[in-house]
Amino acid sequence: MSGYTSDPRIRPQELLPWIIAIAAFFLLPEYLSLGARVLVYILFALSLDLILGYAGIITLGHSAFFGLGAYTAGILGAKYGVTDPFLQLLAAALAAALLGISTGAVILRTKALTLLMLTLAITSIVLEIANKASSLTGGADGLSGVQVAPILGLFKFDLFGRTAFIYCLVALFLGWLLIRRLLYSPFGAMLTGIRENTARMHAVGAPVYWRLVLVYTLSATMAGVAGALLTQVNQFVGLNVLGLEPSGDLLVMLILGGVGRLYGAFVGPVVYLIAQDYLAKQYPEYWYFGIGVLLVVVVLFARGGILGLVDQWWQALSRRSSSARASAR
Amino acid sequence: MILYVISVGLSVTMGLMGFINLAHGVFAMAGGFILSTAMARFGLPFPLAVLVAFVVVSAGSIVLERLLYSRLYAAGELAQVLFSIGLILISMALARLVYGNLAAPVFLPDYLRGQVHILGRDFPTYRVFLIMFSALLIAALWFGVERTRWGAMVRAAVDNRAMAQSVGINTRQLFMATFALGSGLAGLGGALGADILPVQWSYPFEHLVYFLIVVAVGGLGSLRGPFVAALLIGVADTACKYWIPEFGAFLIYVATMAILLWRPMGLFGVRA
Amino acid sequence: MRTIKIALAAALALSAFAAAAQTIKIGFITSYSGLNGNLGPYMERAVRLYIKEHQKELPPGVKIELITRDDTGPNPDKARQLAQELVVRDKVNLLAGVVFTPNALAIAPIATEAKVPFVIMNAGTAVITTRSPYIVRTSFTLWQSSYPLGEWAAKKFKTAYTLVSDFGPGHDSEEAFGKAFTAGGGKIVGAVRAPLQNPDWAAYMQRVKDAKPDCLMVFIPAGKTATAVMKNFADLGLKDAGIKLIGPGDITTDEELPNMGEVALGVITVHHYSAAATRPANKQFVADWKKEFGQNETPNFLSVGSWDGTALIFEMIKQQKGKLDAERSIEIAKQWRFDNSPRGPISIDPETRDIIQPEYLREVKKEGGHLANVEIETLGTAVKDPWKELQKKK
Amino acid sequence: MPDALRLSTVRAGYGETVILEDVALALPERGSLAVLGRNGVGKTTLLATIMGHTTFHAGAVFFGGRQVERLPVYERVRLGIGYVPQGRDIFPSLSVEENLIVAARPGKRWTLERVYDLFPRLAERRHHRGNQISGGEQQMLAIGRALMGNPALLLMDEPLEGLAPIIVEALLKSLERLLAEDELAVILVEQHAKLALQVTREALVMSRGRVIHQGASRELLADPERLAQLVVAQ
Amino acid sequence: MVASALETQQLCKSFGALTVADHIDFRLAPGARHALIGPNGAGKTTFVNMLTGAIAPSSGRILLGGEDITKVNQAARVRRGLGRTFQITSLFRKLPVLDNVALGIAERDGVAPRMWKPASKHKEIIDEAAHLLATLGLSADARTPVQDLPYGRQRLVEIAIALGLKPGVLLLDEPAAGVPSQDSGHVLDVLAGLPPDIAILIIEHDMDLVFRFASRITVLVQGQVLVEGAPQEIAADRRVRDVYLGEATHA
Repeated sequence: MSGYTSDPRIRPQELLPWIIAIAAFFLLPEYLSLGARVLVYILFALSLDLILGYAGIITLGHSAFFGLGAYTAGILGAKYGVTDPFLQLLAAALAAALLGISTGAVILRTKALTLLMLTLAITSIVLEIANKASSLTGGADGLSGVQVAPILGLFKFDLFGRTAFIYCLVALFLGWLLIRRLLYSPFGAMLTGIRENTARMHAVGAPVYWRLVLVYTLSATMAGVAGALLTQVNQFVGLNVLGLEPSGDLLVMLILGGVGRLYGAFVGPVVYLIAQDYLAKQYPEYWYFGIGVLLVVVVLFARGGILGLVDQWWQALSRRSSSARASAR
Repeated sequence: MILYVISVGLSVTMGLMGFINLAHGVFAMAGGFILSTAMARFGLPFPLAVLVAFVVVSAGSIVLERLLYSRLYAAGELAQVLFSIGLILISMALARLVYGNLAAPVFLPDYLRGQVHILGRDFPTYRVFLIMFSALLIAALWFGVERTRWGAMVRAAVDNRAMAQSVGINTRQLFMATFALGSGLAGLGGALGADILPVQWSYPFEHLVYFLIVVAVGGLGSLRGPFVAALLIGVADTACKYWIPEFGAFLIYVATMAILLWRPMGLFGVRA
Repeated sequence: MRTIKIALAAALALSAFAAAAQTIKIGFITSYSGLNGNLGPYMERAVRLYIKEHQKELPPGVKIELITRDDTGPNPDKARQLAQELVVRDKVNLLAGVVFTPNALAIAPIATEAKVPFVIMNAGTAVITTRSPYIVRTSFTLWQSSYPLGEWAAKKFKTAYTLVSDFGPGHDSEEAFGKAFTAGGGKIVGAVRAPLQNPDWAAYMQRVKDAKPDCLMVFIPAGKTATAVMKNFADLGLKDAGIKLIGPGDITTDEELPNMGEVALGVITVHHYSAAATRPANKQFVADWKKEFGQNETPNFLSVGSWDGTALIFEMIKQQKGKLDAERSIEIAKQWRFDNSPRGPISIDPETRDIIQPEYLREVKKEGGHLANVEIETLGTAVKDPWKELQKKK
Repeated sequence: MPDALRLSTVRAGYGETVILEDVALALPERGSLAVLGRNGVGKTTLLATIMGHTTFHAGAVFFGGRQVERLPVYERVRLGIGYVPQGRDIFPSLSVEENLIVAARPGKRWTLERVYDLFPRLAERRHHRGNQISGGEQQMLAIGRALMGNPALLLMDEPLEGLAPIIVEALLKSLERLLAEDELAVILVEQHAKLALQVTREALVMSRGRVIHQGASRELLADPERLAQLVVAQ
Repeated sequence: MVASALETQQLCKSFGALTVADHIDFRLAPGARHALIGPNGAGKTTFVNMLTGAIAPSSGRILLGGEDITKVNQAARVRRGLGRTFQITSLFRKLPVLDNVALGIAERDGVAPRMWKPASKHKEIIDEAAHLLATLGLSADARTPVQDLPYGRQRLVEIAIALGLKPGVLLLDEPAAGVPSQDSGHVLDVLAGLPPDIAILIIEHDMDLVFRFASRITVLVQGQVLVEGAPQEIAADRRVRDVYLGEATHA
């Protein structure tokens, strides 16, 4: 929990994901393209966690920003010869931010199912636009031939996904730093306040609605960057980055990992995508059965997601050890 | 039009019970498969098979309700969403395992095929039948909900659950029955609609958005809301596809957005 | 940079080594799950069936290992990741499969970069084969069926209406048919693109009915959507109004015919394959299929594309005695002729690496109590992709 | 004659929060009890606990000789407890008549006709929706609804709250008639202490979740100073 | 004449047929210690909600420091110096006490939208919050999550948050409701120690507390002002007594 009384210093266990990622780079060189994909989704999930977990905005339309970012980068690289990866990222971020602020300002006065449907409608409309504007987006065939110049003029995206992995890892690391910083700032504390007790935030004079629009825009920007990363890694954009499915998948990943705990956004995509990848290789026609069971089990037995469960165990463990200590005395 | 019958069922469960049941399409799919099996394997006539679909799906839903759903009434909406998505995935895999890849074949009896001549134009018989049937169903539901003691009890339970208990209503049992009815309606819709919306294992996911739109636009906690919404969206969608087919796919979403921004609680929504 | 180059070289060396070990690894990517997950199995079964029946023809000691992967539908980034893994981790000698065009397009650069031949067994957008010199297609292009359909229709009908799904293949089909139909003197009186996920077709059918064309050309993705279209076509009385329903063979896929029922009778399509074709090779193919997978199962055009694709792979292996070299494999493909395909004699166009095949005019008729696409005329015995031909003329 | 209702050492509240502490009371059949006390002392919680709407921590509740504290709410209603909640809680989307019908339980004494006879205003308004009638009418409806269940015990939570004097008058008359004619025990929670004392036989004063006084209503009514001290200034 | 700190003119509110505020004229003087009492259903909560902007009046005006704020939204009223506590504790339950207070102070200071420097490095906010907690005797609980505090202390946090906003006018909605008797004295001490320049309106049932704290009392009955006056006057007023004991309605 972030706030005025929490220590913003990075705790040792927070380095764990990065150690694992770097270890994976050296130990599992064959899985790097899956790894890069996972990293992109973690960033995407982080952006969702910011609004869902910290500001309490429920959405099925986050893919609108992801997809817009992906297409912005893709169109620049394929049609306009803007091949610099950082320029592409920047443009994607801007485009997503613009969409975020304009849609957020309209829909954030609503709540629950209504908000869910509005976000869904928006991403569906964006999807239809992408499909219709096939001269720009390639329509359902996808946008191929996206040119991405070597990063810093040095590192070309290679077949093994090494560059992609490191590139995504660095992007994710920066995104994580940023979000972490944000969450520990007064702004983050304020967000927690809104989620915990919106009425109370009104009563201390916070312009809640505008703050929500702001955080929604920030989150959209980040999702846009994640989308652009996916484009750059694949040098291809397909319509599947938009619409209900990616939004739903993302939501599932995040809830699976644990909402509103920062690292839920790390655990969820890792578990989901790796489970999917593994199951799909074993049972290509029925793998989603396993995912379904996983979801139901999580809902019934681990309400706070996987990290919630870990927390419970941890607490039970420390209770037992403290009571053991107490009885020893 | 068949979406309406299915969605009315959803508005019963979701609206009355406040459970975000994304897995509603599962029951519709089950209805379609049961119909197909009843007709193909057991040679039941169409009307009987439809009835069987309704009954079996209702009964099955009670089991699910007791085992799973009832544990989640008090859970947050996120948990409900996640749970019902899980259920969708499981049911899709099972349906595929049992019924294979193809859509369930459904053949209408001859008397429902062809066209009827009304006011100098031809209309497909089955569609006319469906519209009439839905209208009858709605009328029956409306009567049931607005004019019977059972309906009054359901509405009372929706209005104020604690108070409903305080006048001696067993809300748990009532909700179970309501859930069964809602699911049964979905099964009925799936069965009746199988000719138009082919029933295949991917069904619950494919049509999810439509169900949600109908319920959201209609408004939670209302029975006529989803009906009106389904009609409105259905007619508008059809008209739009007829007049300006280039924008066919946009319309439904644009309309949804417009209505929800105009009336955030839906057309007839009562619950905040 | 240097390390990467070294790694790349090492990987290539490894893949060469793998070939020497006499096990040919085929990375097979198709769609098993998602909304179109029913399509993948039609492809995989054909591949497995071919391997099973022809295993003994392989050079001694050579074995084939089929590594299957699920791309979950039109999901190019997933497809690309899988292809990448297949190449890098599993060190496959060949890539194959793919239902959807975007997935094929996303994999193309990998085939190029890794120098791995990529046999496309379904995805039918014309442009695909131009995206990598390592791509060979054994399926079809939509132009191949829709263009001759247009030519044929122009001789029979004066006006036509087109209704296609609003995505790449739909656009291809609409354009190909339109070009041929108008070139032949016909007139397109209306063209509609419907959303890919469209539950109800009544509105479109009413629109068509009101336009009173002589024929309606439809292209929608294979599967149950086609059934819905047929039913709507009949329900709204277009059939009775004398409008002829025509289209590329995708709309009357063999396995869906039983579901369509009577409403499909009389539908005219042009396609390269019908399970009902009476060629001996096809009869054998269908009989083997039923024997292997059950009497109610029928192969379809996805199956035949995969069957022939596997035949091509066998040819590559046989000619190189189990040691596959990418460049050589492609050369072999370019020279490949296969007279014994279930769809009739086919070959690969050495210029485009795309398939050359016969196209048949078929009508849905009842045969022995079952509906079938009965071939009534051969429109061309060696049809090249008309799109590429037109591009050349420009 | 057994007590209609008996509570012994009841501890209850909402969730972990305990509001009632060690509450005991006994009410004979056809008895009437006024529960007095300032806002927030646990009067409403007491009624809610008898109904089963609270978290029951300890103690026992006997109704008609049966132990009921673990029974679900609707079972208690079926055994014969009627509830007129604070704020009336009329079902807004039901008509006046439907509000009565949903509560109907088999029994000889109370029917639609008799309720309409007791509250003629409701008969006039029978087809209006629950949210379309005035506060006083809602209060009548809430009482009528409780009676439709043919209760042996009626719990009334501030039935006079927010009503115009003339309606209070009418309601009190009905209430007195009810107590005189019907075989009914009543617990009346009321802020208007004197009114409550006038219509009841016994009274109980609560403070901070405990019973601080119990006795005959008449005695308290006769001792305004003690009443003021107990109820107002406590 | 000094402008009133808070004033209502002919304030009305009705829900359908039910009128819950009936032309209320009310004036809160600067620095006042004013109490609003009345039986249940008298419309006190509605009145407070109109003052804070949670609900809109049907007609009439509300003035804060002489300015019309009838149309100003809740948050903006707070920024103009109208603080409040809630009748039912409304806190950030999972957050530590210090954060509860600091969130408000940060809003007041305009620090809240800052995104970079960690919240815990904003010493000025934390110091102010800590100081405030110290004056209310809450220092020991600063790092305890609110939900782990006894209810009486939670009520103090409620007050602390409002004070952190440095309001010119403070509405205390039943500050002692639900506080066990042994702690209510402490609440009273805190109230007595509030800065004299803040105008305070207290809504309370605990007559003890009202009579000890307020220098002026308004009695609200059925949406109307029944009487207003000094505590002795109110105590002596027969009508007030009757309202509470149940005779007024017979009159």
